[in-house]
Amino acid sequence: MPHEPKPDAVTRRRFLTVLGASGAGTVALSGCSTDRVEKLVPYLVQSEDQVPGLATWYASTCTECPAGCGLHVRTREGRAVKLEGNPDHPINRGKLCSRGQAALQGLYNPGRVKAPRARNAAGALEEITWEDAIGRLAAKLGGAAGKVAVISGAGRGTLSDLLADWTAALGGRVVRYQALDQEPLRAANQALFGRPEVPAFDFARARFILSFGADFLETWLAPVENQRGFAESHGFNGGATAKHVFFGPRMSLTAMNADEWHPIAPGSEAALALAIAHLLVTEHGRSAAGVADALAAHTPEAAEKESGVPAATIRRIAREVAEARPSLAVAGGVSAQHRGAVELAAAVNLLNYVAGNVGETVLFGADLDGGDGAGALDELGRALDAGQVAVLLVHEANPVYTMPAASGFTGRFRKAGYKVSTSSWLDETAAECDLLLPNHHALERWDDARPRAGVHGLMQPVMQPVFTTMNTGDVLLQVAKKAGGALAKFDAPSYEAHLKSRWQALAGERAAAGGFDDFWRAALARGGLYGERPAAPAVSLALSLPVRASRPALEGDGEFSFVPHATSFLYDGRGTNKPWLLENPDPVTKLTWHHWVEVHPDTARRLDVRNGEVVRLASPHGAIEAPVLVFPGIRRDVVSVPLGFGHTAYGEFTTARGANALDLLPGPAGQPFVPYVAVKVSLEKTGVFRDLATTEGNPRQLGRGIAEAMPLAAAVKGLTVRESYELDGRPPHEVNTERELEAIAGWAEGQHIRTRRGDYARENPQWGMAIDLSRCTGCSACVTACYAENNIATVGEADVLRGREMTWMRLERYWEGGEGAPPLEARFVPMLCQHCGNAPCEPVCPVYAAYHTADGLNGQIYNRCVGTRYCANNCPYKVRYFNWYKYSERSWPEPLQLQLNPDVTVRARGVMEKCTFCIQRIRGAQNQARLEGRPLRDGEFTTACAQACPSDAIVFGDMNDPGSRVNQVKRNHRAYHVLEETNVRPAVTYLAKVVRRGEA
Amino acid sequence: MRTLALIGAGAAAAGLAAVTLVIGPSGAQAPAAVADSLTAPVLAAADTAGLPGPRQPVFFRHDIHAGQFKIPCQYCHYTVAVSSEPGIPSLQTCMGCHTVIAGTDTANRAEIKKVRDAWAQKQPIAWVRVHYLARHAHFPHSRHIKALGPTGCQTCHGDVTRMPQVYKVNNINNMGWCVTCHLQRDVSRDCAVCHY
Amino acid sequence: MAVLAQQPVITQTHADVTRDVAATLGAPSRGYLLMLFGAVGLFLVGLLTFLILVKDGLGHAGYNPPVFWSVYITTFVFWIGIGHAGTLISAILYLFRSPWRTAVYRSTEAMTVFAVMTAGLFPIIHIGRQWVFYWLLPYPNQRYLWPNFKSPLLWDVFAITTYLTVSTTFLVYGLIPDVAAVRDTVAGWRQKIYRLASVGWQGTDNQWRHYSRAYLYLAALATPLVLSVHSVVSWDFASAIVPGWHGTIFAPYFVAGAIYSGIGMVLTLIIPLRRVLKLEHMITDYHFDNLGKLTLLTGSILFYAYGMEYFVAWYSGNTFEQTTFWLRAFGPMWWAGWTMIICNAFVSQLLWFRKIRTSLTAMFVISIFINIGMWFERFVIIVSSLSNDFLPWAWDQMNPTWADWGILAGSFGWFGMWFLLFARTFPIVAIQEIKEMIPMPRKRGGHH
Amino acid sequence: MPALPSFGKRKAAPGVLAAFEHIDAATDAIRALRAKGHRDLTVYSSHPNHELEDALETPMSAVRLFTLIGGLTGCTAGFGMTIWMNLDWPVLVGGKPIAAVPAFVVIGFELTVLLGALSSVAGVAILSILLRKRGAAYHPRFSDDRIGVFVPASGEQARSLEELFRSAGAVEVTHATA
Repeated sequence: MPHEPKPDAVTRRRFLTVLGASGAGTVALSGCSTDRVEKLVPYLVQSEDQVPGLATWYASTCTECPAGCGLHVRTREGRAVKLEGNPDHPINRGKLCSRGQAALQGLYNPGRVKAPRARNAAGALEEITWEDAIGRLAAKLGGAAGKVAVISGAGRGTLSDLLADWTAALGGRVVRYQALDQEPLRAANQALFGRPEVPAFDFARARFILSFGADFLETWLAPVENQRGFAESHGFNGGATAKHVFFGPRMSLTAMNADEWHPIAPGSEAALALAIAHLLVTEHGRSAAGVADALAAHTPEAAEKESGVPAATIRRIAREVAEARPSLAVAGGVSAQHRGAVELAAAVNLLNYVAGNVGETVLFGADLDGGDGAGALDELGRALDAGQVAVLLVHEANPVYTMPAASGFTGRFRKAGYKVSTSSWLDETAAECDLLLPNHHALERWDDARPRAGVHGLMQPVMQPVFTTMNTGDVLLQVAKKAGGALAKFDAPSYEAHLKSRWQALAGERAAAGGFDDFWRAALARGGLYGERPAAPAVSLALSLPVRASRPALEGDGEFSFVPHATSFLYDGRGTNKPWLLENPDPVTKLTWHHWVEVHPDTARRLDVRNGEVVRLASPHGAIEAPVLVFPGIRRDVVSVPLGFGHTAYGEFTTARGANALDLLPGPAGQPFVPYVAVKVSLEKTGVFRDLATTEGNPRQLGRGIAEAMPLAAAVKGLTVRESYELDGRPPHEVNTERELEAIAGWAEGQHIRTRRGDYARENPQWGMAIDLSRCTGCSACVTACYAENNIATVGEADVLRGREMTWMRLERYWEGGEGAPPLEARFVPMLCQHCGNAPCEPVCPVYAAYHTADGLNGQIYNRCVGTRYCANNCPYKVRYFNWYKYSERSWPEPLQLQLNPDVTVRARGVMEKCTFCIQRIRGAQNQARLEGRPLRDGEFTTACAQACPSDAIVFGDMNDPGSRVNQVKRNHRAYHVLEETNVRPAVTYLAKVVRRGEA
Repeated sequence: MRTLALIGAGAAAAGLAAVTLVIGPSGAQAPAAVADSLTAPVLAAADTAGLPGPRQPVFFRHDIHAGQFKIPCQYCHYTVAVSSEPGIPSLQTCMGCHTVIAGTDTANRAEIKKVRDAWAQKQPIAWVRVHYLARHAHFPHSRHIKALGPTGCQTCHGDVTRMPQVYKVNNINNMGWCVTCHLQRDVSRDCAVCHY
Repeated sequence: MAVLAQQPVITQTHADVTRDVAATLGAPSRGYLLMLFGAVGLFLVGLLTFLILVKDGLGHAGYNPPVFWSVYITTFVFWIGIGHAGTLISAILYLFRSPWRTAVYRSTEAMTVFAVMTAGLFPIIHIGRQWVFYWLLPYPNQRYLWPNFKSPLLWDVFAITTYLTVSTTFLVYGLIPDVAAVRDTVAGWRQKIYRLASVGWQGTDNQWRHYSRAYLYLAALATPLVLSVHSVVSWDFASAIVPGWHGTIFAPYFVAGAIYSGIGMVLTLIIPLRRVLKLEHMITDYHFDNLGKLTLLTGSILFYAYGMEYFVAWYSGNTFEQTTFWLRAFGPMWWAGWTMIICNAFVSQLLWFRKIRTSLTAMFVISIFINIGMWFERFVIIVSSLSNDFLPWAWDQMNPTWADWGILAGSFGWFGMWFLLFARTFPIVAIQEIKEMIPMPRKRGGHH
Repeated sequence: MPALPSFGKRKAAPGVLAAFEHIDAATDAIRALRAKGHRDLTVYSSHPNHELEDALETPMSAVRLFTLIGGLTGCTAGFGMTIWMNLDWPVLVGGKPIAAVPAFVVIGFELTVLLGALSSVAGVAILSILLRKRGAAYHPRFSDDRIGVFVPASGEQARSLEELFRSAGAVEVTHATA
């Protein structure tokens, strides 16, 4: 009955034996085979900070994007098993996005480079020893003085400094290149304020948020920080809330969370921004030192012509902006990065300046990290053409994939004499290289990060390296030792030592009391050093570029403007090798595992294309094929394709995952950034079909009141959902009549008394949850957290097509309006087991596998389940998931299974599974409290989803404890239960979303 | 609130570096009573075949250590009171005493030598597991020790102090056996207390 | 034949009856053997499919959540339904002293037993961990665990085992005197076998006295049983909250449907059987006429039930019910919905005409329609209701796979195999009851 | 005359065995025999026949007792088992009472029918087969179209019985000897 994944591979066995020592075992399957000889291999020497069976937490820093969030890493028996946000960290404050959490699957990724490799005579990459590898690089460097170049995507930190010095010593140069960089913003600020930097944006203080294409909840700057701030200001908290207006041709996740989405023509953002600025000056008396005449031409009427947004609407928005102080306008992101991106950024910051947001919500001096931009890469390209690069080292960057083919970068890259990659994964760039020096994963190495002024994040090895990799820092030092010469000065014994010496300097600056060791230990414990954000310097306007608002021309004569977008999971494509990020449906489209092209329903009707129909998109620079997704959230004259697919290397999970949208795009061509919105494409049918692996059933609520919402006016009055319906003059959706409710109540009470037997007669907590939909942005971080915490299998595209995904917690995205009158609106509702008091799933189970625990949970006993699936049929919320195949054996290929949480049983084939309210955490906390002889404290633990939620929308706790936070939230007037009329008494309460339509 | 470990390297060692050699606690910490080791029967490794329970790589005598010398269980099974896992003593723990104690007769000298060799070669000893609890049942040792007291081990593992070679006294995978005990002590027998 | 059609059997002597029936047990014809091999073949297909399911898991079958039950449960209910005609005809009509049951009840009873035997396999086939199906039985175990008697599935376990046992008993019990009769006509090893099977039956006055009494009681017990079994099966659905399942009408609706489908299958079986076994003078169109009427009755009840389901859905004002039934007729599975309505509600109405009732060809064709229609009725109720229930986001359609068809085919093979073997081994017509209907000769002549 | 399967020891009793073709002939003979005080007749017929029963004045069968007792046992067992098992390990499902009797009605009913039926059949087996009269002679045609009457007798008495049978219209009379 139980399916132990066979411990065949070596790494696997090594772990099992060590785990044996703890007895915890790694993969605990529901089953009862006990007749097997298992070895217990104890530690030779007991380590002081590991207790078998208990988790050890380490602080670290996330390197999945330049934001540099702080991490807490949960390890068990020497394996990292879960990533959570570091509450002390100023950027993410204990929260973490899906990409950050999925870093674990990067660590244990089967596609990693397992040892140094070099290209042999046959042209294949064969494994070599580290000694050999370092020898080879040292030798090459010997003859390459002055002809060395480095492309590094690493965030700023000790390593990047070392790399810079190291390269400089060789007379070479480092190009710091990051795919989704903020070059336009930096350039614009240079032009406007003479400060070539990316300021910090304070969403929490903004009372009105204008986004001109910036997907700040997905990939723009620090999404987690943005989302925290956004939830603060935009989430309903009794009083007035910030309004969010989004301008952009496509409805991104950010636009879905806007109160108003204006599908404007691509490239017309600047015109709107300037028109609003114009109105602020002319009609709302904002000071306009030196800009009045610059703005004079940009009337709302002009903007209407450009963007298609009625002048009246622009006036209204301008008035609302004027009334709300401070406001915040942001621009950028992939979908707004066109040839006029610099002008756009300038226009928007001008608007911020006029609205008086600079210094309020737009804070300079934060010095956010960024690269040198694609321009620098272009320069390097010329050097490559000239054959001036003998040795080219690529570190934490994948330009071969992230630069458009049309930029010709790959060809130039090949011209380098000797190409070296430190990539941990065999990505496209690494595949081009002659020598691979795989770096430790961020969780395996010593390192630090300096994402912004005052924030120093530390990374420490939380476990033994999974493979025979080496910290690039050590590689540099050892190569230096071997090569000598100019490099001789890098004499630190190890990178760890080098890092410490740098931190000694930091300690010196701060005159740390108690000496360096205390300082160092404190820093490790906190995960770094978090100084205050430096006071924003006053900036003065130095308009040094003509304020232009003309729409940049798009190349090609295709019918549709091509507006690619970056998804919050795949980012620039570095997420595509992680099953969690591929199976967890894209928050916007709810598609999994494969790419798509978004087409407006009307357009689709006109062209007679249907969902899943593969079409060919052709631009002057190339062509790709993708299945159609009929998507209401896009302009009729625009098509959109996600970035991050179409990898040609990068491991087994990325293969056969669609095409690369960049193939349609031109290169930077002189500009310091890649223009993502630059072409028009033609669309033609291929007659081929490819089913879309979507998790969406019917995206309409059919008046069933699943994702409820109420207007701000009603919310402020403190009305209930039902009252707000009447206020709107809309009929409330079907619920029981008063008399029915009475009858039910009386009857239920009678029944309840007769359930008080055995364990149910004792005093027990009653676990419950509350979810505030006015804070939920649908980012799906909770879903990833659930996958990580509960050993949820990823079933793969074929089974998702059969609707067999295992998302214990899923985010349902319902559409409201759209056809005509009410504008299109997206509603998110996280749907998980509601742990009903009168659970319909329980009485139908013939073997009590589904039953009600004494502490109010809807228990699911995997090892008792025989798999009749009756419970799933009878579950009105459809949150029960069945193991149709032996997912436990196939969804964690070596060495991914090392991530499995030893506290959670891995479910065998043929059993039903579902959300347990993270019962392993409940039991763990209860055990601890009992050992310490104290009662459980509210908030001392929470579920994985609640812990991860960047907007703090989820609250978990004991409903029997009158003081508990969950109880307070449940008493909120916006509280309601999904499908209340079924009288199943859910333990999960939702708080209705608060919307601000039209006038506010 | 969680306590944060400081030295990542430490974790590393814990993970797989069973190679870092550190001199363990000195023999002084070990109970000194080496006096009448004749009370426990003298058995050679060869005899173990006749004894119940699986034969172990090293003929470790619980009856001598726990019985005759009355070394408390938790001296070796150091995490049993704090964690769900009892903890198998590291070789270092053995050496804590056996750097000093070499054995009294040829039989146990031979066995102790195995331990010392293992230590010298930095090779942990691979014990054969005796008690294997099905992995869909969660058994927090700590709470049971808390409830039954430091000698509560015997409730499930039998009187180990009289076992030259440990064997399974109770079928710990018989759920009924667990339930009976829970019923007698009037503690919860809710399924989800153990199964999740 | 029409002249004779009003009498149960064409007048003949007791001796003829024995001879004719015994004749059916002669050497098998080629046609028979072909059918038997066919049946065994299908059964093997089903067996193979089942083994694959056990090896890899249920994933091969066409389950698309939220459709967690589909073809297997459909076929389960289908066979249970088939199993209702037998007991109805042999028990209920016995109590009503209906003369026309005599000639057909043995075959229908046999059909019942084998249909229920077939149905009994499905609860095991369809569960995720087939090897622990016995956890559904209340047997003492070291875990101190008992099954959940509040679950309709437990009711099923009891209803079906009871039904299987009782109907088997009923069949075997009725066979004893006939086996004895056969025993006295054959010789050699076959006689030895029949002698054992006849457990010393002699037909003494004393034996008949107890036998007839007990038969009456069995009939009296079987009557409520047959009504209860399909009610219980219907509660698998009615006691769940799924829109389209949760209806008080279900028990009578299912029982009527069961009998309807059962008689359909009876016709499908005995029309050819009658020819093959040369029983034309015992199974006459008098019987088909009556079977036809019964079909018409139950078919009309179904017609009413279908209408009532839609009426209630509309009248309740319950949005979930309304959506479900709207989609049942006009949703993605409209074809299945209409197949069921046409085959059951409409086709059965043809039986108002005596001409059709007494035309074997027509009856056979109709019976095929009934079988198809009733399978689809269960398919529609189960699958289309699950496909779109409370939460729109979770809606999905299922599409059957080879694994579904394999098991379906296997079930027909398994059933056919047993029925064919039975028809060759035991009197397919109740000898002693037929004799009971033929007046004994009198020396003084005339009847009293 | 084929031997019948024998349960236990069985010795043929001497007597007269008459075979009748006509029902009224058989009933005449039976009435005459009963008039002459013969009680332990064994009458064979291929099917139950009211005229024979009338002539023999057969009493009501005792099988019904078995049925009743079986049924009652089943009913009690059904409810008893379900309620006890639920209280033995109380598990709360769907907020329903631990011992939810309405849900157990089905079980109670099914067991009533099951045990009722099985015990009736057991009753028949006991009363008519295990306790049947031994040693009476038999002929295969009795299961076909003849009615048989057997009277244990010997010598003179047997001859007079043969007279009686022949005059009543027996088609065949044979003498069984020990």
